[in-house]
Amino acid sequence: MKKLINKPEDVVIEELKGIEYAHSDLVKVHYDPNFIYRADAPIKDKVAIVSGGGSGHEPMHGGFVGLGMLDAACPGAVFTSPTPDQMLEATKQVNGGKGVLHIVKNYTGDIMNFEMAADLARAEGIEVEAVVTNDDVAVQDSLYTAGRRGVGITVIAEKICGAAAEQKRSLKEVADVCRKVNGWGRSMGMALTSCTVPHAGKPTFDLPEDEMEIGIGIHGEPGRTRMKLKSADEVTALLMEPVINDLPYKAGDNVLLFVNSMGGTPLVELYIIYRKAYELATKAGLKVARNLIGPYITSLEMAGCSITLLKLDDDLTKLWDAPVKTPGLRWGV
Amino acid sequence: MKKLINKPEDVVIEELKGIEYAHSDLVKVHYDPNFIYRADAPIKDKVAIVSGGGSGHEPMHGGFVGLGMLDAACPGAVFTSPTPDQMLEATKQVNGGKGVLHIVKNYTGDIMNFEMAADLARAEGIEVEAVVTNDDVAVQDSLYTAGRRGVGITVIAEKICGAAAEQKRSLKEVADVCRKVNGWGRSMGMALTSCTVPHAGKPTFDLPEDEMEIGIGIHGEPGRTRMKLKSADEVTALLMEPVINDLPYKAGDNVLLFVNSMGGTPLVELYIIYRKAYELATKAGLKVARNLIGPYITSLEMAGCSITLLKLDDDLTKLWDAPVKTPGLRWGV
Amino acid sequence: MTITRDDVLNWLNECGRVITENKDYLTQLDSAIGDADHGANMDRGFKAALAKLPSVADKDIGTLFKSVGMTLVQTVGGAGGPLYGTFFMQAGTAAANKMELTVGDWAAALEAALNGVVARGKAQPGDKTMVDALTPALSALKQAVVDGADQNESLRRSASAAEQGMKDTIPLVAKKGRASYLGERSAGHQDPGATSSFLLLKAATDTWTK
Amino acid sequence: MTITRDDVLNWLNECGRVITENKDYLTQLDSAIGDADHGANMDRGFKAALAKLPSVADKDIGTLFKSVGMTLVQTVGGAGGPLYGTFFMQAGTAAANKMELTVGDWAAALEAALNGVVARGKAQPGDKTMVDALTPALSALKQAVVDGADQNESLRRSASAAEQGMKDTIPLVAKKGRASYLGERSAGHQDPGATSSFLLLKAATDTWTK
Ligand SMILES: Nc1ncnc2c1ncn2[C@@H]1O[C@H](COP(=O)(O)OP(=O)(O)O)[C@@H](O)[C@H]1O
Ligand SMILES: Nc1ncnc2c1ncn2[C@@H]1O[C@H](COP(=O)(O)OP(=O)(O)O)[C@@H](O)[C@H]1O
Ligand SMILES: [Mg+2]
Ligand SMILES: [Mg+2]
Ligand SMILES: [Mg+2]
Ligand SMILES: [Mg+2]
Repeated sequence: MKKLINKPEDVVIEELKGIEYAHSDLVKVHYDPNFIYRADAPIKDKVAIVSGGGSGHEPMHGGFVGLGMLDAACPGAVFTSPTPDQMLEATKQVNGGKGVLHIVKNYTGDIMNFEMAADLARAEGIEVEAVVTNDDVAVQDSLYTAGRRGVGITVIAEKICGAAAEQKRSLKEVADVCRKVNGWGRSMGMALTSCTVPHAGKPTFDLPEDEMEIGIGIHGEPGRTRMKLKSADEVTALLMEPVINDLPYKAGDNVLLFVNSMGGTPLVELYIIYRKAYELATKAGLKVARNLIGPYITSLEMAGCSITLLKLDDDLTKLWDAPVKTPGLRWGV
Repeated sequence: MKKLINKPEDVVIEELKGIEYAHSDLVKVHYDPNFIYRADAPIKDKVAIVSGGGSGHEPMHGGFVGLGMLDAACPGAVFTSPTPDQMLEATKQVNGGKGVLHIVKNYTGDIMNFEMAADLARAEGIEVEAVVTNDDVAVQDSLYTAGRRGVGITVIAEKICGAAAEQKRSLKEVADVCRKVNGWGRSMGMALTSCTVPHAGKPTFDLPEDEMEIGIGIHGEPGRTRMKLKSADEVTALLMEPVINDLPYKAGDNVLLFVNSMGGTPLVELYIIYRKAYELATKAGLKVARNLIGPYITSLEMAGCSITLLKLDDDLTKLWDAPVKTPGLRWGV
Repeated sequence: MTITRDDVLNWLNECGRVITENKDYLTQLDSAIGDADHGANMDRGFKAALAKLPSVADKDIGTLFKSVGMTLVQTVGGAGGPLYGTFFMQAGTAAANKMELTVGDWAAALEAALNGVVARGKAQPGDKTMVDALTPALSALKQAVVDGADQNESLRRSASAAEQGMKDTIPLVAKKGRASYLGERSAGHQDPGATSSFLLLKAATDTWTK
Repeated sequence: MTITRDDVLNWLNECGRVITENKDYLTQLDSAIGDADHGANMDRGFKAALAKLPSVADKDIGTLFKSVGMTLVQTVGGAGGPLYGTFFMQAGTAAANKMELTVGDWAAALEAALNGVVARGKAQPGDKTMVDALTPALSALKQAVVDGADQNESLRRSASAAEQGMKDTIPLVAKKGRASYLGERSAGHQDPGATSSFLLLKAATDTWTK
């Protein structure tokens, strides 16, 4: 295992320390239970937004705490959803009296831990709504399974809901925006290499030099299928097709196109992918009105990428454009 | 070779196409010769700043074109400095009548190609100054060698000089700021893995699972020494010590601390490194007043990091804080 | 013959030991069809739970179980945290105020624990989860009590049913938890949570068989 | 016996062929002490230069060389581009208006080319660069002319001096170019630029020896 870490068990705590040193103008770090929160929280009469999940997806979620995005983020151990006490304390810390939205990615662990936290927070008199993201078209959806994973759309939802909250919309309204973004967004990912969970010390899966995994999530879990390596253009088509076809994106729709690195894939390759994705979207009659390109929801050092498409209307476009000032995403301010 | 590319010879051109599609609000792309330039260039009575170098270091330099940073960037083939015609055309395209600053990293190829371009531009009546960055303390400096490489400080210099140019300072003044930044900045890098140049198809060097390279540049070239893998804290000390000691950074100095990923090292590890670097700087009496953390000057997918330290005075601090709006760096606007 | 509070403490300590011993094994199973953290998660949780035990060591068995459950919830995370947390908290409610357990009490506690897991996780037998080890273990235990088997025998039957249930997860296609994302590719691998459940029940049998 | 314009065209085509043939080899040498691009760079440059040649094929040798030099400057990049570009441009100036070259003319052109490379790159013999192949090649050629050797013999001596110069770069510690960053670690490897220089001069000998 080649990583710039000290002991595996210290990864999260040392990362938090680094964030604390680096971004004290934007965020504060609470230890035991661990969470990162806006330096100016709680903000009176603003819906507070709390998210969280396993570590190893940086900059998500800790890097998205700040003006126009999250009020707090709860980091679990690497790839392990955080525990209810983290979300409970974070919720209490940032509640500005207008209720708290929990944005939860659809994983059994995340759902259960956030539910327990929400129950406890409600018991303390805090109004909490939870919205679950589940945009991964690689997963066959069914009433009888865990359903689709929450992946790329989570980043977009956090940005857009953060802007809605800054406008002082109500908890229900912000939650509705979140549900809309999730409903209008779809993603699909692929891996060229596995990643190595620090505690495990070796790659989660072995992938021969000439093969790739299609339909992976963000936890180094293997994908739906393994196949021979293909060109960037072919890979892009493999990801775009199920994404475009899953939702009835109609010719003429404005979309946001998000090309994400799983961590180890450099920007030069993302632009090559973006180029093809843009052309395919355009060919399908979609107008790529906004975009995001970079490592925003990662799986440690995994090489690979994911593509997320979100249909935009005027409201979502304005919320996307609104100012954001976080360690990981920053514009307009 | 596991890369999301099509043909190796199309990497740069397809990347440019992706950038053109993605950032048409900020930049335009000129083909043959290839360069990226500010959508609103030339800007009258502003010194224009042109940089460039081999591709494979993204977001540098193309990602730094825009308000408050570069006016144009010339991408060469992967790890190959661009050709004089690129810099010549870019220089002509962005010249706003107040002269053009070339920021050149100290590599034989870059120097020679930029020199030829500057000569040609001057022959056409454009005032050109060139400043060479050479901040890499890993390289023994000598009158009789190629001297130190230009690495991390180049990113910082481009940001700070861009701000100085926006203030309508003269060519000489902007060039002086660039020389000051270069003179006050030092860097050192290391690699956990090699990278693979697309054309070469295999890793530039082989590095056993338990070894690392210390004192590498940004072109996948081997470093000064190879040694057994060490902990993040030990690696940080190995990088910080020569950086701090090369310049007489004095106790009480304000510094900017830049922890950079070589491409394949994820953010979580950078924060662990930043944590230790911050503590070491603080222990040396330095005040870390500003920072930058992320993949900004990379070597394709190489795992590893570099640390850059820049002494700040009031002027440099204000220039650093000034608005910047580029695909790769954005704040304050 | 009963299960005393000291027996319970011994079991919990044995759980910690067995989990640490099998940490890499559990992670390896979780690498194949999950995210390679089950071993580290469980180990972190049990270490924390055992560290808290001395402060409640003079309390009743229900309190011991609840303390373990609370700590697991706060330190494990992932799916395992709420599920094993609930497991021990529900067992704790069933064993409230008891200073010793008959094998029937233990069956009742295990039933409450399993019901809690199912209520929280909504998994059915056959979904390729810890429920697949716990369900047959509970059935076998109850059947043994009905059959009039002695405590040792009952515990042995329970543990071997858990073992069988664990092994039976191998061919299953996962319907719950992270392995379900793999679809058909989840078949052919043993479920990590069923494995940790078996290890805990086997630890009980090993500790309490006299 | 002289070197005709057609001979020159043949040589330039042979340069392209030899560079393509040795592309991976040059890149491999550049991987060891550089940045793994010398083969691709030279290949891209010569392909472009040869593509332009037809448009000047009826011109004098000086014009041919200058065309190649200009195209190399605009397509190679890196250190190789300006250096080989200068090499051919200076050779072109020396051979201006000539429709054929005596071996003495060729020595003069090579001298002008080498002087151009040194003026641009400031490398001394022993710095582990292309200069280490070019310098002995030129000396040997001039000496052969002084000795009264015939064209074939002169060209052969020149190429084998280049080969020796190339091999002699192996133990050197680089003082110029990218390999210099390696310090002592650059010793033990053959310089890629010296190798490409040898290949070009060998191609001349192979093409022009009748
Ligand atoms: N809904 C569920 N009901 C019961 N058990 C479940 C459920 N989902 C997952 N599990 C169990 O949890 C185990 C995985 O635990 P762990 O690796 O700690 O959590 P995570 O999947 O969040 O990484 C699985 O092997 C499975 O036995
Ligand atoms: N200053 C110099 N003078 C002469 N030749 C040089 C000089 N610097 C480098 N070279 C030659 O250039 C070769 C490398 O060329 P190339 O790989 O194309 O460029 P780069 O080093 O920019 O990647 C070296 O092997 C060396 O022979
Ligand atoms: Mg997990
Ligand atoms: Mg090069
Ligand atoms: Mg797991
Ligand atoms: Mg090279």
